[in-house]
Amino acid sequence: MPEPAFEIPPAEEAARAPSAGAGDGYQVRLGVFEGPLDLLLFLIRKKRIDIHDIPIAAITRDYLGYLERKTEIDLDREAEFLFIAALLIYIKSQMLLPRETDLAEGEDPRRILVDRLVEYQKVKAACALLREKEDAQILQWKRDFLPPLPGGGEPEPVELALFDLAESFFLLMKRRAAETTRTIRGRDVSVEAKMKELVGLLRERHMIDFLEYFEAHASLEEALISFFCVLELVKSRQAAARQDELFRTIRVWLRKDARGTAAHE
Amino acid sequence: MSDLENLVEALIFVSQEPVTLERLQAVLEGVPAADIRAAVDALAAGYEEGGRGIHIVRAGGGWLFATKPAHDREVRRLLQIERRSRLSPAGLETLAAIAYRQPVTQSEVSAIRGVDSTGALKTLLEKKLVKIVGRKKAPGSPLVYRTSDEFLLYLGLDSLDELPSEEEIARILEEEKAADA
Amino acid sequence: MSDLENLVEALIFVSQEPVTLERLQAVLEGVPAADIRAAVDALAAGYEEGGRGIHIVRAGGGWLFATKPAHDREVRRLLQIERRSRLSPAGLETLAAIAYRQPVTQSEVSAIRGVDSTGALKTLLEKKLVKIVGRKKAPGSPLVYRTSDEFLLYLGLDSLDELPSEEEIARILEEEKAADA
Repeated sequence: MPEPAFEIPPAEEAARAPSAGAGDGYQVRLGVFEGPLDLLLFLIRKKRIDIHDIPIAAITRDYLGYLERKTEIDLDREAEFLFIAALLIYIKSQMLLPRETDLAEGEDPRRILVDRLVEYQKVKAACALLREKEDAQILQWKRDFLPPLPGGGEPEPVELALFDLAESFFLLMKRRAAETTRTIRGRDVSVEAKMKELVGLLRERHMIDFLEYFEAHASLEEALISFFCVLELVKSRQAAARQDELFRTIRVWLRKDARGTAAHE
Repeated sequence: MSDLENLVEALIFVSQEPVTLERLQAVLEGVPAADIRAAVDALAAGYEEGGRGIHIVRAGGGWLFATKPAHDREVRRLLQIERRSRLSPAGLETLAAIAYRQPVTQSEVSAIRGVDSTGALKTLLEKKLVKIVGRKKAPGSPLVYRTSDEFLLYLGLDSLDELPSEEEIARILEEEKAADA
Repeated sequence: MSDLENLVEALIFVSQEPVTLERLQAVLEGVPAADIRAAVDALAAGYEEGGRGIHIVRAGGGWLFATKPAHDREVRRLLQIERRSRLSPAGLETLAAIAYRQPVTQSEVSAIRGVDSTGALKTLLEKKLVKIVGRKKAPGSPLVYRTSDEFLLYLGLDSLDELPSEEEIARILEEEKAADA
């Protein structure tokens, strides 16, 4: 077995391949690469090669060496890595074909790969810049609710929320159905008891995260009942519910004018 | 502060989305655009100087209020939110490919990245950072994607013109090359 | 403004519920209540004097920002403009049901959505996003609805064929692959 055709510099080593095996030496995790193009760029950079003039035989060897040392990739990703491997081998074979005249630049068999690499390299560089912007924005909090208007009372998201609620519920049910193939034995819960519990919780906590509350239930039946309790409270205008975005959580709180009476219902 | 500044302050404050100059003009019938612009600028400058807790930021073609970055930790503690998660590398890469090549199809994005991008695209759709804008006239009539207004807000861009330019990208690549040498 | 005032300003701004002194104390660990109170008072006084567009009001045992009553008229006008440019989730859902099932009757839409959709349908008619195209040959001869040309315009689509198919939506939303973004 010849020496491996590549070595990973220490800095990259830490960044690129975090899992070091205990006794069996060094394990390369292909998973740290976003894809085959990412791996190729890494190899090209490491060799300090001009991307427009890739020594295709050497890079193909490195690339295949990497694939052989893979420890964990799933089948889908494997196909993507193998596709580029096939492309590399194809280009290599094209380069070896005897030709009568020198190739014009446009006919360089490497062109198809180089164009993709250049494009991908740009996207990756743009990512670095966009990440900086993301990091700056993520620290600044924008308001996602309507502030109180003078004499305007509460903002009226109620009707809106009811539908959002139903939609989220649908999604939840679906998820739940997918998750629970096991049979769940629920204890008997009455609507009245659940209602009392919910109102008590709302009074105590001021506002609850409905999805959290929903998920906390042991059985589907109990969760269902709690959902209908929320619907009932909203419908009877004792509570308000609001979802700011699809798939986001729903906040439920008692309406101010109902805080005194809700408990007695 | 002038009356116009006060008014503009109230309007930018109350809106849930960036308030554009056009919208301010529509509300403040008859006030010249230049005056409105000057009022916003004066207002924004007032918040920027002398250390304040909030400020006016420009994004998505308009203005809106946001807390200053310095207070992130306390704001999260108040709202009881863990550190906000950034996009994954795959998500960001997919978003960048869409931003620079829009309008694009899923398979075009996947081709640029060299990996299937369906999952990442779904997450971006859910986060409303990208949107479906129609179909491409091509075999199979694939769906076509673009970045959304939310995308501009998410990255604090005024418009797509503010995406990092070719020159900036080239500079990053040069720096990388220099670092390797 | 003092650092504490800035911080309090950011916290009151970002909270939907009135922020109580207790809440502020919990967030600002170790800062004496008296200091926090003084900071809020100074902040509130600053907004009250010198005519500003917004101010800090006392409500529900805490503080929150609100626009000043003087600007009520313009604030409402702005919100109306914003509202006009947006569709409620209910409206959107009803519209989706019509778009994918057209031609449909009101009761068919209500059945799909599981809720009475008369109100939402009326709004969509007013916004001219849907239109009545005739009556169904069925008991009671109910009206039949379709989406309008404005609907396509609103979505930026050329034709109904450009709507994502149900299979495509399902594929996007139910992608089982670990969402990698």
